[in-house]
Amino acid sequence: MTIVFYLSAAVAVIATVLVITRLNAVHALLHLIVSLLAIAVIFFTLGAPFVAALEVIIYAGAIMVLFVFVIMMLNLGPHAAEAERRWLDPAIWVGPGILALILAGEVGYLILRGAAGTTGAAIVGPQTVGVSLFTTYMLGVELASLVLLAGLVGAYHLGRRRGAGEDGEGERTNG
Amino acid sequence: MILVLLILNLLLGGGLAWLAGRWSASAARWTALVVTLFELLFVGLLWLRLEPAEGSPWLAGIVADWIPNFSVKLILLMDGVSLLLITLTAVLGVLAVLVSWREIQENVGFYYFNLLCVLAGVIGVFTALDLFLFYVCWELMLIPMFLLIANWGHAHRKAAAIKFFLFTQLSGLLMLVAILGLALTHFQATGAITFDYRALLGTAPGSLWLMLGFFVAFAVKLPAFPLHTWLPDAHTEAPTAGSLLLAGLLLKTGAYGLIRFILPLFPEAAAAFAPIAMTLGVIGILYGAVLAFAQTDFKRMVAYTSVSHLGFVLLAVFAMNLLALQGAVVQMLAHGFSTGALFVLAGALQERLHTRDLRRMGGLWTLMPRMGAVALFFAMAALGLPGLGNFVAEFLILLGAYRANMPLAALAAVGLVFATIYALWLLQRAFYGPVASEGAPRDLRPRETLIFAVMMAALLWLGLFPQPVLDAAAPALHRVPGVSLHVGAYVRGPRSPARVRESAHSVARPETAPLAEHVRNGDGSVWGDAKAGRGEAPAPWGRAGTGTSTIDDRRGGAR
Amino acid sequence: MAEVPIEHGLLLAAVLFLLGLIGVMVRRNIIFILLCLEIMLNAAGLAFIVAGSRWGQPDGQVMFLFILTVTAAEVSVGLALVLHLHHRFKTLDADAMSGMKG
Amino acid sequence: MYSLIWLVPIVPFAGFLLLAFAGRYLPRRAVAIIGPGAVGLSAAVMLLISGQFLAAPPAGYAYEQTLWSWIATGGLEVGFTLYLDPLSVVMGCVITVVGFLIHVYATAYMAEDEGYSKFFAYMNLFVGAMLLLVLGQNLLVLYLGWEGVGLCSYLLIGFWYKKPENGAAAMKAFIVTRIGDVALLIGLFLLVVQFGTLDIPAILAAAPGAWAVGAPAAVAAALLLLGGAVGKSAQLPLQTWLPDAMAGPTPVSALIHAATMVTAGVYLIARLHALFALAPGALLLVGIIGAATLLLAAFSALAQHDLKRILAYSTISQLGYMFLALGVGAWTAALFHFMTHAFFKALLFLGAGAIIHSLRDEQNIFRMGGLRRRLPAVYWTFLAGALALAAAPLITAGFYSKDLILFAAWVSPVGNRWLWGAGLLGAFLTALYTFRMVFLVFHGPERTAPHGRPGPAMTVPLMILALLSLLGGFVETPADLGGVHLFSSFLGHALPGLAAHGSPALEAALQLLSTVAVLGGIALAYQLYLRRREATARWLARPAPDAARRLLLAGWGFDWLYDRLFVRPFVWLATVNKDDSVDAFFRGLARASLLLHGALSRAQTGNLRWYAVGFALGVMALLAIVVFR
Repeated sequence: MTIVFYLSAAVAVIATVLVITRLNAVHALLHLIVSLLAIAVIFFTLGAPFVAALEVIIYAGAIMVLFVFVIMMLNLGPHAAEAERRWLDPAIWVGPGILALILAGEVGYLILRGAAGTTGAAIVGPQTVGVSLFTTYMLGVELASLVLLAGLVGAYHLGRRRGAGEDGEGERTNG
Repeated sequence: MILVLLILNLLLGGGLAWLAGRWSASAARWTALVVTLFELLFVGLLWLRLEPAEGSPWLAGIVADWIPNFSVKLILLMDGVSLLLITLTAVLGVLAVLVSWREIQENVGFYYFNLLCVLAGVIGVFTALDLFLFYVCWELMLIPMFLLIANWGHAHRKAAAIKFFLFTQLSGLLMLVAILGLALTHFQATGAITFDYRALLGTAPGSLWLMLGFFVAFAVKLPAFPLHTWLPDAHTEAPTAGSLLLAGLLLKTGAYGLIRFILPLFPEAAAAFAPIAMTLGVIGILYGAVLAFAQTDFKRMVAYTSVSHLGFVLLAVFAMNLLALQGAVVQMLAHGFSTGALFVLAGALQERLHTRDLRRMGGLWTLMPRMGAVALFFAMAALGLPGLGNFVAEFLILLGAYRANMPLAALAAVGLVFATIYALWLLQRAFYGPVASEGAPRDLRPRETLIFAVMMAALLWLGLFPQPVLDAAAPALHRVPGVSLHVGAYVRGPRSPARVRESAHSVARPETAPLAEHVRNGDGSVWGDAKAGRGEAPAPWGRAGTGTSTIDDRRGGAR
Repeated sequence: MAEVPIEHGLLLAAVLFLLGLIGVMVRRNIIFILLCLEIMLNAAGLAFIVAGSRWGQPDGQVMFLFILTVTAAEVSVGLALVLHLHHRFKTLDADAMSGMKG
Repeated sequence: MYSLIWLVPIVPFAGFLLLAFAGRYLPRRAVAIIGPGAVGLSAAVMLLISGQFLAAPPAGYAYEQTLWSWIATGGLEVGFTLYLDPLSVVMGCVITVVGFLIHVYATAYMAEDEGYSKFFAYMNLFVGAMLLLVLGQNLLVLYLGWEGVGLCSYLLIGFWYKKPENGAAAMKAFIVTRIGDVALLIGLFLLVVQFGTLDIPAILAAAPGAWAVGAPAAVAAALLLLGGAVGKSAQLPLQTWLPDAMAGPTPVSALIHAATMVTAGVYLIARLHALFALAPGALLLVGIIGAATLLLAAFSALAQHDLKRILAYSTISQLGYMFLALGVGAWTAALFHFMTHAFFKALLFLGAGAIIHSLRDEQNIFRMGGLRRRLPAVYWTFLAGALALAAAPLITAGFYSKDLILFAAWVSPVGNRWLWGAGLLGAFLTALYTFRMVFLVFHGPERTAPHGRPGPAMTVPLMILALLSLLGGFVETPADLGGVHLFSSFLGHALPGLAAHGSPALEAALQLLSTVAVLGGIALAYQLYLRRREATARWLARPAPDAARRLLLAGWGFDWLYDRLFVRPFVWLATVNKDDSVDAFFRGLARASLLLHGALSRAQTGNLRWYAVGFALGVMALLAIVVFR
């Protein structure tokens, strides 16, 4: 099982690197799904089957589908990929890369200095999680529901169409 | 109770004037006038019903709980110095209402509301002896003043108002920090939180930093030399009544604070700081006078004379002897009238000539002889002509300062020459010479004549019969610790045996009594504030370290 | 069960997080920025799961659930904003939308 | 009777108040009655009181009246107290009597001026203040009067305020005297701190016990008081204001700048003689200042062409004589000269005023001439005054007073030959410039025709003053000329007499010398300005004498020097710093925060990715703190 962890980790990292370097949004999305699936496997190996399932269902399923919808609605054509190529000048990677390296060094130092022990001591199943969720974290759950409600209302408000003329114009430009 | 009445009268009267202003402008004016006249009446009653309790400097007062959770109390107490300043406030309040009669035509009700709020805040400052309440009143007078300048001022009023606000507000915050620091020190020493002035006496007599917190706030208000620069702008842009209140009252709160708080709360730190403060005072005297000479704007010039005159007060407070403090009190009153009158004069000239630029004036005596005579009178007051109030003040201050520090007093006396120069230069440019402006401006109106007559009478009275003022202030000033009472190194002359008797104690006994004493109000009821008494709180001396124990020894010895 | 050192799990989370951060800093397309944010949030969730797994407690998973809800809400609002902005600016370039500069 | 003393200063004050508030609405005739009337009433009361003082002097030759307690605090008690002793009696009588005569004169002189009531209001205020000065029992009341007369001097010099140069002269007078006043004030502080009181009798009584002769404190006190006296009495180095003060109306020059106010310094030193007696160094300085001033001013008077300026320099010079007398300890001689000087100098100024009046404001003596026949009354009175000023022997008051001073300078233990020599040279110069003036104005050909003759309101005071100038000296004559000592024995109750006495032979010899000097001066003036006038003018036109003449005309260049040394630096300093350099700091603070605001607001680009970078940098920094702590 340990080997599965490291394999999945390698897949996740490679897929993620591909996500941030793709020019086409749909390609990037597909790589992200691969990455999320790999992480779901990792969750499973770490003894968290419940969240592994959620990762696949909600993340890779629902949320990514939402992205797909939006990308399709925006109807991005080949000129979008062309624009991406123009924007992604190789020089632009240098600064963030250095920054990320420094951060990685710091975080790595902190992680390697302090922690100890191994993972995957036991499987923590959905039942345990559910009990914890609806007893200890009851208030958190309620708040999360509120957040979701707010997200719903906000998304509805923002996504509401404000008249056909404006909308049609937008489509013509994109098409 | 009457002190609460004094403040409430102004606050409620201000609200009433605001309401009346919605109906008609003149209703607001008359309301404000009636309110201030009532205030004057109350103050008159206060003078008549003075019944000082035995051994207590407090003439009237009230002590009540306000915010018990933080031991904040409503303590309003009045001693002789407060009484004199409250009287000044009441008189100038009436005059300020009269001065604004024609000048203010917009939003009259709200204007008078602000005016009366300033007065209420000033009276609060002059009486509040809970430091927290004092701070509240300090802010209460600041904000309406800011509004007065920002709304009814001249061309650059916004910038001037903001400058005024920033200076006073920042320094006020420093004072708040110092107040909290003082209360904390007291808490660490005794375990009790209190903001009661009387309890905090002797808490940190040597704390230079806490003293500086207070000092900066008062020095800005005063204004003392390097912190004076808000004053010319604020004065120049404020409406006439604003300048009158600013010069007559708000600056006095700084001087009052020095006498009321710095010296009694921090006698040792003040003594250590005295050479610097006196030097600042002298620099202020000379610097203000030189700058006043250079100005071309009438109001700006008068503002710098204020800097010069209040430098005398700073010098006096830190000279730390009775003569100088008496002089400071008289100077506060006399400056309120003389400089206030010059501002009113500037306002009257601006109304007639539509300019404050001295270069565009000239020969006004020919056009307005009565106004010329008035200007002459107040210019003479400003240069300290004997027979007028400013002379008595400056004489006593310089005499006291001479005892404390001879070279500084001599330098300060040079300020009198400079004062002569700017005062005469003002007359020369504005009133003498050939007529420079066209048109025939009207001479003083009856209303203006009344205003100036009151101020002239007050100055003459202060100059020729200052004794009631000195007597009223004396009991309070006697209690300022560290203040030496006597004037000369030795006394001779058979003329006054009383003098010899007095000279036996050349240094005032620092008062511990006011802490434990009872406060009596007008109708004879007695409040005791036993917790505040140091007699029942012996702890502070034990813990406060060597610095305080020496002063304790000294007090014991003097007793 | 995979008995890996906890450091390795956390390092993986860190690497993913930083990759997401690089993406946010580099990409100009808002959709990509949103995708990278997803990566970062997911990496944070991973760190929680790793830690929860170390102690065999459900709390890490609970936290992941909360992150999940937040992500869901964020994505819905974010994507609605993307649509809105695309209508408004006719582009997805984040640099073009600098109306709030000081 | 003595209890009426408060009326003496109060009546002029009442006149001032009446004229100041109601003068505008009163007819001129009423003003002409109220103004001189108030002073006249005051003079009458003063004379009555003086009569009683002579007849039945109060105990100890001093009377005090406390009107009210002025300031009493911190061990200092100052009453509003009046004090009557021989010194104040003499001063008070001279002030009120001469003041009254000048007031009467002014009713005619100022008749056509628009500020008629204002003029008399100021004049009454002046007389009141001057009386307070001399009647004050303590130094604070004295100081009140001292500043009060300074104010009136300022107001009256600038009386014709529409001409800016008059205002400037008034300012100059006030400011220069105020410099002296500040020294006096500091001297007061020193006395208070030393003695705990400002009462003059108490100080005089206490000083010899407290201070040894020559004690530093005594010298310091004397020098500070001298500073005040020098300013008020226009002595070196503060003499520059007096010639300019002639911008005022002529009665003002007569009353304030000749007869009364400028002698306040003499009064002050005489009043506090005990302090000066304790400070021999300061006393010597008084004598030197007097001698130097009298010579410098006399030379300057020689070169003036403005009639009033000649008299002004002559006043400075005569005040120098008084200081010389004080400097040698001859207090009585100084007071005697003060009295005679008040008579003859007031007379000369009033006579000059009459001339100027009839010549329609012509003041240049070189455009006058031959007025002897056209204005006989003025001529004869003026001549009496001129003789008194020149100290013509035997018949004039000036001779007796000046002779007393010269004699004292020779014989006094603190006097010396140099001071006497200066006085003698001064006497010669005085005679020279006085008769230069007389010959140029009244003799020779007529240059400007006078308009009308002065009326009785002007000539009667002139005649009275002429009589006083001639006869006023007989109250005190030298031993060889009758030996009358009325004046000095009266003042002896207040001022100690001169210790030394010379032999009658010495006295006669000194008188002879001064007589020669005076007559020589008059004869030289006759030669130079009447007989050989053209030759003198030609000689004066040569470069060297002309340069000297211009230096003297400008009063030895003191104005120029002070302008460079004090006035310009002060004005420069003030102008440079007009916008308050301290405020520059606060303005800089405001500008700095604006700059910071600009920088920070530029950091807010509105660019999402930059914010992310900033976020990353922040995390990096925080982590770095954790890592490297």
